[in-house]
Amino acid sequence: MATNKSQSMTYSLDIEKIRRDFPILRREISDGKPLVYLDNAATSQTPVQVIADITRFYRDHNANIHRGVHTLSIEATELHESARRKIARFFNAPTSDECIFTSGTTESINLVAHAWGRQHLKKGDRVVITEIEHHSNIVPWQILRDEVGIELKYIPMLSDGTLDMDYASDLITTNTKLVAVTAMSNALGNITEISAVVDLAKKAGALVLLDGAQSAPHLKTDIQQLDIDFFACSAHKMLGPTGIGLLWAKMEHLTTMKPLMGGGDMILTVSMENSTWADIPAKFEAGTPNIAGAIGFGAACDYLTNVGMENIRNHEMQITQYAIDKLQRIERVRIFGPLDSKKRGGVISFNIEGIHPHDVGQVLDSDGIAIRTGHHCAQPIMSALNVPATARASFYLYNTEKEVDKLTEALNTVIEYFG
Amino acid sequence: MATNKSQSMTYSLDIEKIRRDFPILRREISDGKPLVYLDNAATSQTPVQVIADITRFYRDHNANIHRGVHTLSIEATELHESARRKIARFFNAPTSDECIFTSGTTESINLVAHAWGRQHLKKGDRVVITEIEHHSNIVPWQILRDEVGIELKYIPMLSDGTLDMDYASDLITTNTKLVAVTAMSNALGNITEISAVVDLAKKAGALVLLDGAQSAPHLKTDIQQLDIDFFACSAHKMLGPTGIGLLWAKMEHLTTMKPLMGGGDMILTVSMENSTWADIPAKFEAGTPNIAGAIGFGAACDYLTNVGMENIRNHEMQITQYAIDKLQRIERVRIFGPLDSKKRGGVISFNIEGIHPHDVGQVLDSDGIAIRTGHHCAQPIMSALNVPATARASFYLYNTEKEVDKLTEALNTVIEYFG
Amino acid sequence: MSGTLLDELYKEIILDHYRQPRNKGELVNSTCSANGANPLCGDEIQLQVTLVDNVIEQIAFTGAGCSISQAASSMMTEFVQGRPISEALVGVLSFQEMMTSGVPSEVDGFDDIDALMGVAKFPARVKCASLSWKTLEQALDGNSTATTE
Amino acid sequence: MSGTLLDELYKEIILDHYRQPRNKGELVNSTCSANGANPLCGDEIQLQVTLVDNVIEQIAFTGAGCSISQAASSMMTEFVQGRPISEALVGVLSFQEMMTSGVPSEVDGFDDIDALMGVAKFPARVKCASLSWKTLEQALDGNSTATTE
Ligand SMILES: Cc1ncc(COP(=O)(O)O)c(C=O)c1O
Ligand SMILES: Cc1ncc(COP(=O)(O)O)c(C=O)c1O
Repeated sequence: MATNKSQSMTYSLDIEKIRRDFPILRREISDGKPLVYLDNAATSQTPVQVIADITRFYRDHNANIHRGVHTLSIEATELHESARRKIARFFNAPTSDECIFTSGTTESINLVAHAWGRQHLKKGDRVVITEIEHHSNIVPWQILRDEVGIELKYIPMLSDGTLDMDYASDLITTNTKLVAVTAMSNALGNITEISAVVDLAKKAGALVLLDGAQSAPHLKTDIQQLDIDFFACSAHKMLGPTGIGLLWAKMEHLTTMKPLMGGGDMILTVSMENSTWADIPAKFEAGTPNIAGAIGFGAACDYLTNVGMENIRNHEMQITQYAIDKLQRIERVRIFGPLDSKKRGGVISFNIEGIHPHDVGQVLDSDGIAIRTGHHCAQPIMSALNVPATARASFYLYNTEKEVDKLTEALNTVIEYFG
Repeated sequence: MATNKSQSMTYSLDIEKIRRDFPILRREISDGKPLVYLDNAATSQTPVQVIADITRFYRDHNANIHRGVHTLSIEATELHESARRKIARFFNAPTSDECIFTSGTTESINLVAHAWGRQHLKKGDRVVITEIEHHSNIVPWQILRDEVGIELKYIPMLSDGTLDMDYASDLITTNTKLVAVTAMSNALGNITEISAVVDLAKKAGALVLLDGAQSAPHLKTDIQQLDIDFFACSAHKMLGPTGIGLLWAKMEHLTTMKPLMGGGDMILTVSMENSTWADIPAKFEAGTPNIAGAIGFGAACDYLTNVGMENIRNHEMQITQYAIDKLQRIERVRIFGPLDSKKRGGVISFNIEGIHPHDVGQVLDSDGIAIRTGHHCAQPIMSALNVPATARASFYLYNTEKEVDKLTEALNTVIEYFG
Repeated sequence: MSGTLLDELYKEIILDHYRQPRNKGELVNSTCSANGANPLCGDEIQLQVTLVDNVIEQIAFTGAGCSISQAASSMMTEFVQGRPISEALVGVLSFQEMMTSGVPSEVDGFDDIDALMGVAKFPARVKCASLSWKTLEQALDGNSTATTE
Repeated sequence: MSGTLLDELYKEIILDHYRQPRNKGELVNSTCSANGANPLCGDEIQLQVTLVDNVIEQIAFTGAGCSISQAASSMMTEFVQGRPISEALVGVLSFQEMMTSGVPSEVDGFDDIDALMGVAKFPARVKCASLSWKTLEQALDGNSTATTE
């Protein structure tokens, strides 16, 4: 008890209290094993506060937004727009008008590729991404390459998954128009040195897109301080609902971007001959939006702010270091990425020599432990590491060291089982 | 009492029982006026069954889908895919693989314009739409016209809002590649004679896209029987959640369509050089989908099936005819669209001579009555009717004749108030 | 129909301007003009101004719209008529502020106009009340169209 | 670690094939071959077949993957070795059906293979178990690649 207490003193988080906010953590898997959820890099769990705000919308305020004179419509509009303001504040965006709701990171990046890329990039222009990107930040640029003829170049990764910045400075030439990079790798967990990338890009006159899908949930993000041009993230990885995400972009870029979709709410006037676009952000939000989703996203930002992003980061560093240390003590385990928890988020990719990750994940599941196995939508990393797949455990604010103990115990059983 | 009873006997719906499923209908507006929700063409209300399925997902099964070996991920995948099967069954699609989840009708139509249109349409090809379309089925084609140089032609409406089919048969020439038409007007409520349009299109060798945003919630839809090529609708108008909709398309079209978005889940392999697409429907569903939304959409289909689409249609015809008859008795009221409830859904657009719809809507709201006022995202209709805007009351399965009485009473007060 | 809140919006003086709009009509010798539209609700205004030595000698409007937009147009023209451009532009700003804050303005001559302060409680109607002021700004700026969105 | 359900997946006979795969290696004189991949989990198989008079005289595989895909490959090769193409294709179909139904097959010689019937309860693993069969089908069809997705 004494050790437990002193241990929890080093955090400023009351994990037990936090866990009570997440009903799914009381679930049992197969025959009565309590759920140990270590798949947070894929999606995070949802606190009652977020679920309640979504439910309350449907029970009390549901209406289509904009242009309604009736009470419900005005309430729904206000809830939707106040969510936008919450999200702008959470990321310290200069104005909430620059915050475009999308269905998630994938749509956000595709929107930039379509609406900004097709407008501003021509044959021979260079777009630089990295070898550690998620497929969502690779495929849209490959499509653009094949259609427009841009040059697509990859900053390579070093053996620990960090970026080869020497190589990068050669790649980011003056014909480079955009550098699109993840703030944190979902496959390995390493944190990008964003300021170094931004410096190189600025010197070359290139814009910077930051894929914040993995960083937004775990690291405090200050868009103005980062000095970037585009920022993308998904609510479902940061305690929010599925189907909603953010594209933030500087107003000067949004002004020159053509809308990707046409329809209701994004126009000012429509005649049979012609249409004129509405103001930003409406111009990029055609059709009835995911109203409940936006409200849930705002509620998730509130929850994270209340807990405190620094507290979350400290907790995750501590638990990640604890996990790395324990995993290293298991003989056949190989950990990918940097071993210093300061250089990574709460994501640990690993393999057990001679046992396929699929089998590892399967046996862990029978103990109630949820990890992800596979290529994590980052096949270029798998090629670079020369492995077909990895097992990945990823943590969040509600995970405990006791859960890490369960993981390592179970891994020992896996090794016994498959020999 | 006796009349009440015999009246409710003519429906096969137990409206009072249905109303208990919709918690928002117990809400009060401003100072204690019970909500009379007559804005169903904008969005429908959400029954507890749908809310509960969404909540249950977040409380018990939340995980990212596909590729997960752990229990939650397998459960979430199964819930997501079983929703797809429910929706396919609801619309009698030949196979659920042809059902693509989108964020709503607007995205569905834009997806066809981008992914099919850009692939198959060239300068001079004709796309025929109608003057009664929602902006979502106008603007995407205007964008395509401006980019590709297609010819965009409109089937005009007659004075009662029905389509001029003689004119249509001249418009749908052999260089017409697509006829995109709404199954029911959201502004006037008239029901399109789809089979006549399909016949003309087939004769010309054109494909048919049906905008089912308004018809799907209210009329039984049998995709196979309609003999169309594309079908679009939104869950939020048919008792489901916001942020989710359907694009159904024939497999032969889906096969030739390029994906609009690149990212996770829509690829089979990604290397730095190239990517290969996954199978359909995954190819069109990049990124983490709106999992809770899809589940809620499936639950809404279940709810509608349980009540019975024929019962809903009968109820709506009855209440609409009742409303038309009562409204006609108010001297200065002008009703737009056909006066026969068989030719229209439960949507009534009207104006009071000399009083602006905005003022009508405002005064009604102070009595708890929610109607919509404005151009209803259908400006070409407003131009054709030569009105700047209309007031619109729209009904659904939970509305009662007593609510219609409240509407007409309140309209009389409006007339007194503004004189 | 419930009183209180609704009566705050439709004050008697507003309905009066709506029923008997001042300065409605066309000018023969205007020196500048602008058209304004609020396409989402269908409000429209055509504004004509006769400027003499930077003073609004005459002003008139035509158009159609809801009671709020009509009454606001009538009140606006009454206020600016005979005032120098500089005072008219103070009116534009003060009106904007009143729509945001819901607090009556201190501006001299805003007496009737202050009755519109209740509109601030009805976000969907703020555009209706603001249209004529925005159009005035455009006319004085030498532009010819204004939209509120 | 809980037994029951997991032991249904990893039956002793499966682990045996996984640890001592039969027919693993390369053929010198193959008449047809195919590569299979399950990119999402990283399973890979290279399959070589020597056909003589429409009979599978010899078969061998290399590759890497999880225990299920490895064991399934081993069992598949053991089953088809020495059988005519027609019987091998019946095997392909029967295996597919077993994966859908979860019911053991009636096919003669499926004894070991029937142990894989538990896989049907683990939807994420069905692709692992099916890869070698799909690749066999491709090889016999004269194609050179197979993917399961
Ligand atoms: C006929 C019609 N088409 C399309 C739409 C657009 O639907 P959504 O806003 O859900 O994308 C609507 C919604 O108002 C509609 O009524
Ligand atoms: C780094 C990174 N980028 C992008 C994405 C895509 O996010 P979504 O699937 O929510 O669109 C992910 C999600 O796995 C990610 O980890």
